[in-house]
Amino acid sequence: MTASPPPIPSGYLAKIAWHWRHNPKADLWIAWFSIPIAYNIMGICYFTLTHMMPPPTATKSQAEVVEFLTSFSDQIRVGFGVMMISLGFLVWANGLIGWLIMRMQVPYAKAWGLAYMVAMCGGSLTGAYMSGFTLSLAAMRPDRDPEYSQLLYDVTYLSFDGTMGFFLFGSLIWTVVILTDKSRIFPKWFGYTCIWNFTTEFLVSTAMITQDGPFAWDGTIAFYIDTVVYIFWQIIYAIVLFYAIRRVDVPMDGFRRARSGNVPQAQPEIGASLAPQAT
Amino acid sequence: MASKSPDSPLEMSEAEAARIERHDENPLDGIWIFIVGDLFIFGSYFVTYALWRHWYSEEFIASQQVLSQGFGIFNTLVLLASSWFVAAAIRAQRAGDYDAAGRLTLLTMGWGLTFVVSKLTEWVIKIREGYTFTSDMFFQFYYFMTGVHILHVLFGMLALLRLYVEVKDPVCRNNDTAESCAAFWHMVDLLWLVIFALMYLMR
Amino acid sequence: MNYLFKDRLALVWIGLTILTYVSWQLSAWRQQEIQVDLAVSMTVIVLAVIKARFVLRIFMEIGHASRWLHILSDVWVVGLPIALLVALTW
Amino acid sequence: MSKSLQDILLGSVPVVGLIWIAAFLVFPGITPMSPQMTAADVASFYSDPDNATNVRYSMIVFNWFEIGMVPLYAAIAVLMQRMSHRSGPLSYVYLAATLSSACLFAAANCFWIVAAYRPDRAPEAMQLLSDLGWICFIVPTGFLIAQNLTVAFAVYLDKQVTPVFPTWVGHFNILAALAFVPAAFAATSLEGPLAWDGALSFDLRIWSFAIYNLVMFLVAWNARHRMLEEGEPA
Repeated sequence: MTASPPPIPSGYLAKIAWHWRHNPKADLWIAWFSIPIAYNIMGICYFTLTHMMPPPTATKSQAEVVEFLTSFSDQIRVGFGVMMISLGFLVWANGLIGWLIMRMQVPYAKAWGLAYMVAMCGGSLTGAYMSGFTLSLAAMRPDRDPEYSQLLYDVTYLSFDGTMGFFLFGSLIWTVVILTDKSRIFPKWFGYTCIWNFTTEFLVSTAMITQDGPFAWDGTIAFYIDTVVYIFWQIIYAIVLFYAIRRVDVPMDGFRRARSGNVPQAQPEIGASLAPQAT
Repeated sequence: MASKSPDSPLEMSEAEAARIERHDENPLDGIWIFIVGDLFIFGSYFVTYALWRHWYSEEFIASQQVLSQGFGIFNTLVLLASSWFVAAAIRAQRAGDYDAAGRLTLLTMGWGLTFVVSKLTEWVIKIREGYTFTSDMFFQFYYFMTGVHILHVLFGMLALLRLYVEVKDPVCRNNDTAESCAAFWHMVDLLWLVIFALMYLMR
Repeated sequence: MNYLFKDRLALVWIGLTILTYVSWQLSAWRQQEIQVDLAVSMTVIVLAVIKARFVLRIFMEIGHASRWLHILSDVWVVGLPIALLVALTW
Repeated sequence: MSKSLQDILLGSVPVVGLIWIAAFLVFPGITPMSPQMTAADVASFYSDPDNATNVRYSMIVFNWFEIGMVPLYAAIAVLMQRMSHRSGPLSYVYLAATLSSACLFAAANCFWIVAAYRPDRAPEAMQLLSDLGWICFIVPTGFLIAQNLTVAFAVYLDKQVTPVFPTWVGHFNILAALAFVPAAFAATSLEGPLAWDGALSFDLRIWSFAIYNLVMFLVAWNARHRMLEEGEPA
């Protein structure tokens, strides 16, 4: 098991194969790669196919809603089909982040991590699944009674905004743990940027009151500024996670110990003391 | 702790060991990135406000008359004073006069509390008069901006509390953390200066 | 409490208060005829930004932060009134 | 602890599975309602007393046992923690992913119950409720796919001398994940194999879910008992 592995080959595919077989953090990297891939697929679907982003105006009359649903029917339904699949991979991102939180030097780190995971997974349930169901249902039968079409239309965009509680708590948990963490898995400044996300989630609430203007669900403040902040934050978060995985001192179980014999900076003797359960 | 092991080559006093265990070298570093970013996010809100104000200027002007400038002036002076006090607290901390620093921080928190109370009173008066979030576009902006700002004030109060704890704790106190906390509070102040101009004074 | 008077802090505070008073008077200047007045608006905004700049430089000591953030804060101070002017005349 | 009590967690799984199958046979879902039915058809389906009764009672049973597969998933998550990346995130991811499928099943259940509760509602409303039920039932496979792929990766990365699950379980999970893909597109068509009563969206999804749970139950049972024999702490 401690046989030293071959050196990293140069070919692109060969490199991936090497990491798959020998990288001690292979499971973490698999989870990390779900972030750029799944978020990009989702973002592209949201912006080009499903018309969730940027959202159409809330002031549409029933006839206009029907017209909207009729003209984009196929796009919406195919887009949400793709979304439904890529959504599952967000769990990986949440699991990875939750797990990294558990590695922090914070009181009750494990509970914080679990809380984060549960909060964020719940968010995808209402925000992405419910809105996907209702809009694709509405687009499936545009000949439905316009009153019900409008109902589904409202449910879609309001439940899409209705995730704010989940993400609010998710980023609040993140803020608190990063700012109290002593191990510096994540840089402190990133903890503050989580406050941006937290605050913008808070501000979406105006979309539930107004139908028109900057605070409606398609408004400058409630949608555009929030989304720009969110996407900016999302990019920072992927980068920060990348470095966090590099930095994190994984507990040395059998798997990682067997593999880290090859990685130059690993220290097997420390690893051994950290893994009493490995046999 | 390696320091507590008897064969450790380093002789460490009890206090030093405690310090290493508890002290986190400036847990608030990097706050500048947050502050500058926040300035720009608020800047985008301000520009949105200006656009809508330009498009619906009659309505905005009419509603603006309803706000009492007295409250605005009072709140501005309170926050300016709080900024002054917390800046003085930092000077005291740098000079090593921790008692004075603690007192000044407490006074700053008093100013902050005054601001919160006065802001809430103003809100209650306006709501009693029938001007709510849904009244018109101006009041949407008014409640939104002041609401976001008061959220920052509350976070700022937490920062001040951290500053106070910092000052009172002889083991962990350090100037960097204190400056970070104070910087957050100054940001709350300077955002209010612009909100005051946009909401109460603009014509 | 003599720390309140160190480093010209009190002076800056008095200056800021005077600026607040001036901008208030400027706004209340023609209280009778309530109408849009771009000149007053911009003056008030510029005064507010000048105050903000004082807070940034003297109270907040943004000069202690890294150079980039320092420059960005100045960009904000100069850019905000310009952006607002553009928005108010769009 | 007595030996029979040790197996209570996993032992509950086949019981719940049988109850699910029984409820499923009672529910007219064994021949799913066609999405092409008009609103009037849907309304008359639910106002038929026989159908309404069947739907009500099977939905009550489903409601009782809708979360009943979770012990199996929890057991698999614990077994995943015995794989060679012991404390890695994959087992947490697996457990989190199971949450969503169960919740959406509950949502579908709720919509059907509401539809059968007052069948004299306006036909358009009946159709809306029925649609919502079906779409919540068929479409949300993303989390199932994530769940399967998580196990697959964990199994592939398990490089112990005697791995917890044999390698074919990894292949099997990938296969199951592929089988769930077409159901995600069930909303795209009202007829054909992709519609929610079609061969790809309905039959393939239901059967692969049933077979998946059966196989994973057997595999988990074996793995656990092998561990108990080897004297690992249970």
